Amino acid sequence: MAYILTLFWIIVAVLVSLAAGWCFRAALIQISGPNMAKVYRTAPLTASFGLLVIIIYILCAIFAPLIAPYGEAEILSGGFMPWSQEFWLGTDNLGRDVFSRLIYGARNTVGIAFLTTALAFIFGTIIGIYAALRGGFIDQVLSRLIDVLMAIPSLIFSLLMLTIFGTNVLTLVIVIATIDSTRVFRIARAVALNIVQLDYIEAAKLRGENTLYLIIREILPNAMAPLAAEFGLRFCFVFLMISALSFMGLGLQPPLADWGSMVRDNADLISFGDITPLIPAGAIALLTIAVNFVVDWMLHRASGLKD
Amino acid sequence: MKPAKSSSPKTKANTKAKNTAKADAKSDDILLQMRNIHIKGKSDETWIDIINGVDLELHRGEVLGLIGESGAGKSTLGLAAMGFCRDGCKITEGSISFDGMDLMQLDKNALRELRGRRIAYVAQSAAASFNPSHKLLDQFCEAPLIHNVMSRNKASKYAVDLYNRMNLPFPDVFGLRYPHEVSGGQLQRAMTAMALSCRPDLIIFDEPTTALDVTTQIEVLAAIKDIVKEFNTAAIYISHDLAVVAQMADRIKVLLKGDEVEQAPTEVMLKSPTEDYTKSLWAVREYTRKEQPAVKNETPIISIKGVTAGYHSSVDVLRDVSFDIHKRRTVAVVGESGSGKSTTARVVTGLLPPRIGTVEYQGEALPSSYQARSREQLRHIQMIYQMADTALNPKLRIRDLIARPARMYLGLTGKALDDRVRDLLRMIEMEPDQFIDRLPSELSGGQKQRIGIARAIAAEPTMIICDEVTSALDQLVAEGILKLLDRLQSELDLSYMFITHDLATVRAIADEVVVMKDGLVVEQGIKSKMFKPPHHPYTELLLGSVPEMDPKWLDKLLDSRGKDNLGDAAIAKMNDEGIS
Amino acid sequence: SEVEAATPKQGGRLRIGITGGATSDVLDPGKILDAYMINVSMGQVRPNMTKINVDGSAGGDLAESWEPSNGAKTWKFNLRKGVEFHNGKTMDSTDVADSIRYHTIEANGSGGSGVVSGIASIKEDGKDAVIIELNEGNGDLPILLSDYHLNICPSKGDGNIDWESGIGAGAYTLEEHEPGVRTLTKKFANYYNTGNEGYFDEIETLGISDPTARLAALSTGAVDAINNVPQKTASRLKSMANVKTLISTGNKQATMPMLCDIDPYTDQNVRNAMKHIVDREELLDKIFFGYGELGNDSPVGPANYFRATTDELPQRQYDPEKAKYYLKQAGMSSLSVKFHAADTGFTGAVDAGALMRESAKAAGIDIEVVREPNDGYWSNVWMVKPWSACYWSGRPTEDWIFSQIYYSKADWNDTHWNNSGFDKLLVEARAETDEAKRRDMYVEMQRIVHTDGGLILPAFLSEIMGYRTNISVPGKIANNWELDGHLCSRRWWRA
Amino acid sequence: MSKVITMIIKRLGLGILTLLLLSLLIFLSVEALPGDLAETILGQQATPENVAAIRKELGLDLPAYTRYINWLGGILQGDFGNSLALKKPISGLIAPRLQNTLFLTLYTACIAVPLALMLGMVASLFRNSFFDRISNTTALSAISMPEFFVGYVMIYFFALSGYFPSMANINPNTPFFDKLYLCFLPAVTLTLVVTAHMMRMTRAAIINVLALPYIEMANLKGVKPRRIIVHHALPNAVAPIVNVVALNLAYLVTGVVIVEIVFVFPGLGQLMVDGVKFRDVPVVQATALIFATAYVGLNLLADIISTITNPRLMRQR
Ligand SMILES: Nc1ncnc2c1ncn2[C@@H]1O[C@H](COP(=O)(O)OP(=O)(O)OP(=O)(O)O)[C@@H](O)[C@H]1O
Ligand SMILES: Nc1ncnc2c1ncn2[C@@H]1O[C@H](COP(=O)(O)OP(=O)(O)OP(=O)(O)O)[C@@H](O)[C@H]1O
Ligand SMILES: [Mg+2]
Ligand SMILES: [Mg+2]
Repeated sequence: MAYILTLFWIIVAVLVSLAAGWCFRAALIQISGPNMAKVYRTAPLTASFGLLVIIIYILCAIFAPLIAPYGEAEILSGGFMPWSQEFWLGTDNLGRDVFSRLIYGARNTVGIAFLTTALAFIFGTIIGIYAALRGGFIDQVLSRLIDVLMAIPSLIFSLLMLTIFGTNVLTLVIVIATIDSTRVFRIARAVALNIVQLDYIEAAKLRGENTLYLIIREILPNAMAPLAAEFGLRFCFVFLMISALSFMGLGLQPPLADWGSMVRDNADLISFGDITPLIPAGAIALLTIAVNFVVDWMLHRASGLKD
Repeated sequence: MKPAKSSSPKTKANTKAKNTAKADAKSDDILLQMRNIHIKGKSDETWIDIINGVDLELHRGEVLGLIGESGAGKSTLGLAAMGFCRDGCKITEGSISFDGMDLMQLDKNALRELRGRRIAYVAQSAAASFNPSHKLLDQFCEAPLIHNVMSRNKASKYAVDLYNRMNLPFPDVFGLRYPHEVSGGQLQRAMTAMALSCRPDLIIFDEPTTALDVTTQIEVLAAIKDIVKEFNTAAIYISHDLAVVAQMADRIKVLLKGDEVEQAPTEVMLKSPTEDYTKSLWAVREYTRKEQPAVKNETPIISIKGVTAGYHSSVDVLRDVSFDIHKRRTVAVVGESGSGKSTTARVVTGLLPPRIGTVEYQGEALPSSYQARSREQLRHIQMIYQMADTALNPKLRIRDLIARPARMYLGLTGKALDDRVRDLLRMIEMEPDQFIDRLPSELSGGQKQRIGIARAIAAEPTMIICDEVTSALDQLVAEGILKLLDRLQSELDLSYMFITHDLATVRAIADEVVVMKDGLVVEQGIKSKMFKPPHHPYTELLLGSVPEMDPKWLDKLLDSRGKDNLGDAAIAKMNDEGIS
Repeated sequence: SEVEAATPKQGGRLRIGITGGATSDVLDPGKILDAYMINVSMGQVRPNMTKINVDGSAGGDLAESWEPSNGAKTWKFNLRKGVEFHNGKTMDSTDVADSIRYHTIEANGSGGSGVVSGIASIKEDGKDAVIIELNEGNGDLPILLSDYHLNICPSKGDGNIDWESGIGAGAYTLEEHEPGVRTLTKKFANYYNTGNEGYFDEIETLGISDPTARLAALSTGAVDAINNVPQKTASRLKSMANVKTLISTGNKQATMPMLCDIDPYTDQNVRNAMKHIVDREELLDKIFFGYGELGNDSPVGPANYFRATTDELPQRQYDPEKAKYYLKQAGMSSLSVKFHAADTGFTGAVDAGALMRESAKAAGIDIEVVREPNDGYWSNVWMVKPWSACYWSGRPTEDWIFSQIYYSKADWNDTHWNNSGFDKLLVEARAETDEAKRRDMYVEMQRIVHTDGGLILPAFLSEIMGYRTNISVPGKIANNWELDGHLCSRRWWRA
Repeated sequence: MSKVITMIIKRLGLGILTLLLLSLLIFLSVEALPGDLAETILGQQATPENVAAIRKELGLDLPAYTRYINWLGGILQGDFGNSLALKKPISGLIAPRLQNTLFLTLYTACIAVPLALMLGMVASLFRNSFFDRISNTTALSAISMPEFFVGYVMIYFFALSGYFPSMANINPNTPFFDKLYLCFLPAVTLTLVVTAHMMRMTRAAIINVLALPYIEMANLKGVKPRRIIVHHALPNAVAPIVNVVALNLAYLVTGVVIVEIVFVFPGLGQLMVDGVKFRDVPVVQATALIFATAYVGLNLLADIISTITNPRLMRQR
């Protein structure tokens, strides 16, 4: 019976999501110019739902202090209050409001993940494209170096680095960005390899353009689609990395709320059938899925398949 | 002429009766009948018309030629004859009846049964249409096996038989090769053989020779013609080259933007086309420019001296190539694919430093690598590419594309730059206000090529290298480009190095011709001289391979040369005889 | 815990899921670090001369009895006769003397060197007795000898001991040993106390560091007993079927040492202010879930004999006003400090920081909680950062804990505290034999630490353990260590 | 064939270079870790004398480069050296762990790879259908959960109810079928973690190929959709798929520390983390080398497979 009920709620949730996606798409089409409206009209419901979720997250992140009923680290009551009018999702062991922390968590987690991923992409793409453009020896050397970095298990690599340089947000961001940029490098290089052999790059070279111009103006705009898709995925992996690190005691600094540590801190409750840790985990999962829905749509558009 | 609404099997006799009434004596053996076909395609979520109500009728054993410029809907119509629509297209109206069956009513499985077995397809690019992962023979046998027409054993034997007839080398083991292991011409013949594997009643040939060299083209044309006759297969032959269609088809249908322009038996169509559009197509082939007077002993703009070059560690691709390009003159470089034409251009631009030899600019040696050349040196030699699609950065607007060289080399900025861009656009006959802010993807092929030209002249060069600039274009559009180049040459005192494999183009615009083969210059000289015998045998072969507007041309050629002395085979024979 | 059936049953296997195992664990008694190896080595395989009884007193193990003389400076230990090592060799005084001496040799780098630092010499006295000379009198020596490093191993005869083989005189013989992962020991037939102790046939010790995994293992019956249940989940443990909870509150203590030689903690007023901004009740309640006892900024705990009563030393309360007052005394109106913590320090240390941060605001003190990596915490943070989190498993005697941590010259003086009056009292109390006087002295010392020291001690922590009902546990268990003083394999039996 | 052999030789050379650089990198980072084994062993009772004694005993007093070169020399003679902490040959320490890790990797691979390929192919066959979306969403949800969380959920559903053990404390002597049973939950957890990536790549790679002319040709020959996917698209999508599979298998060998902790699985990852914790440089080095070898080797294997399945590379004119 319980299973049937669960199934029922899952179906309801899916339908509600799709309906939300539909409404959001309709709204987007209404408010945007004719060009963009045409694009949005092609969006499947999943993608518009994804977009909606992403926008909600971004809003949460930006306006966290306005939305959250209580402060991030404010201790309000005894530990583990149940869900109530006052505390929507109850309180955590210290008596902090879980709902507020979830919202602040969006800011910290999404913010840091975004920063990290952006950094990784700036490093990774520029070096990757540079390697593809120069080819030959430089390419080999860079690729080997990256290979070396990739051959070290990322968790252990970050463990080493964080132990050496200490755990603070900055090192965390830089270390994860470094690890991630190796993956980005590979993709950027692969994509760029296909572009650098096109005639317009040859034409630009023959014109006497310098390398930076070639990378930024000629190659990068054309490598954007696959890179953007990768951005979505990498972005999600950064959360997971941060939460894995906080599992090992190396995550974000308290009292910053981040979803990874929120899952970690309450994870053992799940073995007693308590769903509290599911909420931040669900927040991560929802964003991942949302981002990937949008990415799928973008890739689909780029692939040229029409069915 | 609206078709009967009801086209269920029951009314078959009925339809037939109607047809009999309409058509001539041969009407009994009508194989394919398409009536009032409307096809729409989806682009950016809106449905646009691709075919607007075309009728098509084909008898058993008959070959119908379908011609029209790119995008006219030839392929779409050809595929519709198989009851097939590409992704994103749909047949909105009309009826297709094949051998009495209504293809519009058949379900997926029944259609699938038909395809490959009774109607086969030969695609434009065999190289892309063969699955690179499987051997030719396996791909040959696939259709007979899935349609249960023959056993694998029998199919293999049949393949060898067909390969033999198609004059393919070592027919016994030919099928054991992978697609990338055979030449383009052979691949195209193998594809034709594959289409025949189930002995279909109808074959659709979709531009089977467009991607090939003239020399190779003949080979394939001969094979197709032969086989179609032999098996008495009906065929739709799609092409944009009138001369080619003339060789193959009994009847020709001309399409323009999804509408039928006219249709007539081949002879009639060639002699007396009625529509203007058709006439203009015919006229293109006649365009020729006046030959420029020969120059006296002045220093050439570019002088290629004893250049030997190659890629990486491989053999020399160019061997001791030398020729000059003088001011205001067009030097056409011709030769089959792989003969080293583009490589020569790469040496001149400095992309490929030669192993031996130099390139001189106005008597003064240029650094061999472009990286070592000064901006001024780079500015003087500009290049226009064959594929306008890949030559223009799809993410930059026209304004930026054209402005870049002007800003770089001439230091123009702001208003001056904008004016210059507009001037250039006007020069290439494109209205600035309309085009300046577009992206390349918003232009047609010919327009893109014009932008490429504008970009080259924005640098105010003295010489432009044109690498197959018209090969990817329709004849009408190509003619426009040639005229434009011609005009710019006289206005701006340009020299051209014009690379092409199309002799008709050479005839149209060259002053001098350089014939290349296997990295060697086999013959060079003034155009008028080059088009008059006696020739070097290779030049002769090239010239002789250009199809003419005479439906009998191919037959005559085959008679005179023999089936075994075409294309690759002829070249191989020439090599054996040591003529180079 | 309840009173169990009086006659223990023989046989069966005990599977312990325990923390503190590491791949790099060695059998060298000097290198024993944590629960896993303590349980295996001291608890199962290689008992010491003495052990701590359930009531907290020192009892003989391989030593049968002892006599102090010369003002507790000279000690004679009579060894139990006929004790056999697992290899069949009979234990004699050489084995014992070499085993203790091992830790006094600097080159061996033993973790027990501190415990034996007071020993001037150790001599064999015939085959069955050893005589230990101390530098100065110490009535606690028998208790000191129960330290988990001081396992008795067979001597090699050349003054060295054979620890590599894992042979001891314990109730169980070492059969399989995968460091940090799994150890299997089997009942030793010739154990000296067979029949009264060591009822199981086999003990399987499994290293399970993840708390959730440990709980799951207990709940599914993959192990019979676990240690170190997080307080957070203790209440859920109670609701599990076939599982019972064991709680013992000993001297295990969460501490927050301030380094008294680093500003601002050089000022006693600042230290006092800091002590008043900690809401100990809230910490005990929220961080330790009530499993423990309130601390009073003195390391002497519930298992100690001379612990000051609340009359003698009133419980310090959360009082931001007082904190403000002390700050003013120090000439400050506000203060911002960093609290360095990791869960290695004590479980919940980081959260404790968060709570203190809130409670300190009222006194104008701003606490920044710095989360440090667990890895390398003890070398990089503890005793390095001016204010950090730490825990002590506690010591059975006042002298031991004071001299190890609060004596100005102690190696582990983690508050960098130097109080000459305290130091003087410490030496005097050690030699004092009059119990009443001794008590006064220890209470006074507790007061000094309480008022002047750099120690904030919010709570003494309970050990929470769980065991399955197929195991029987004696009515009273030791509280010096978890798992019945780590002697569970000797004292428990199969139900 | 010779082409493959030259490629293998070339890649092996590069692989060895990678390993060399990597060992240097790891060595330097472990050197850079604050504290050393001596301090760690002594923990709270480190005194300068104690520490110096242990350092000397462990050879930590030698300069770093000497230690590195000694270590490298040892490796070249097939000797991984001794663990500093255990003073025992590392090979003996690693062998059973490596065996365990490989077992779990293979076990997971046997479930995950066929599953991912199957799902990917079916999803590409019914692309944008309900099935496609459901499998995609499920897969994404699985990867978006932190690994330890997936592990806990598994324990909650399958271990606490008694179907499977929550601990996978196997050793090389455990009978094979017991191993299968004991490692079921970790294998399923890891499957959930890696399947999505492989499945999505399979789907994407196949769909990418589906736009090519030879697929249209196959359609026009009357080939059934299923055969088109399996026979025409898949062979041409092998390269990207194999690469992703290799990457994920490498991850299974190297990246499962967390799953090891949750399921009490004695694998290599835990060994390395302990090595880092105790600053046991030789152990860290040896495990890092094994991981890197797995990574390099699997990538090489992927390249070999994509080469030999690609006739264009195998049979060049
Ligand atoms: N899948 C499709 N979806 C939407 N529009 C399409 C599709 N395929 C082709 N079209 C459009 O249909 C028109 C006719 O295309 P078709 O390929 O039939 O032309 P064609 O005459 O064969 O040209 P070409 O000589 O270039 O092969 C073109 O404008 C093209 O853009
Ligand atoms: N980048 C390259 N690396 C190695 N070999 C090359 C490269 N580009 C061309 N070649 C080889 O050099 C030879 C000459 O090629 P080139 O492109 O100059 O021929 P082409 O006459 O321009 O032919 P087409 O008409 O097909 O453009 C060919 O055999 C070709 O395979
Ligand atoms: Mg076409
Ligand atoms: Mg070329």
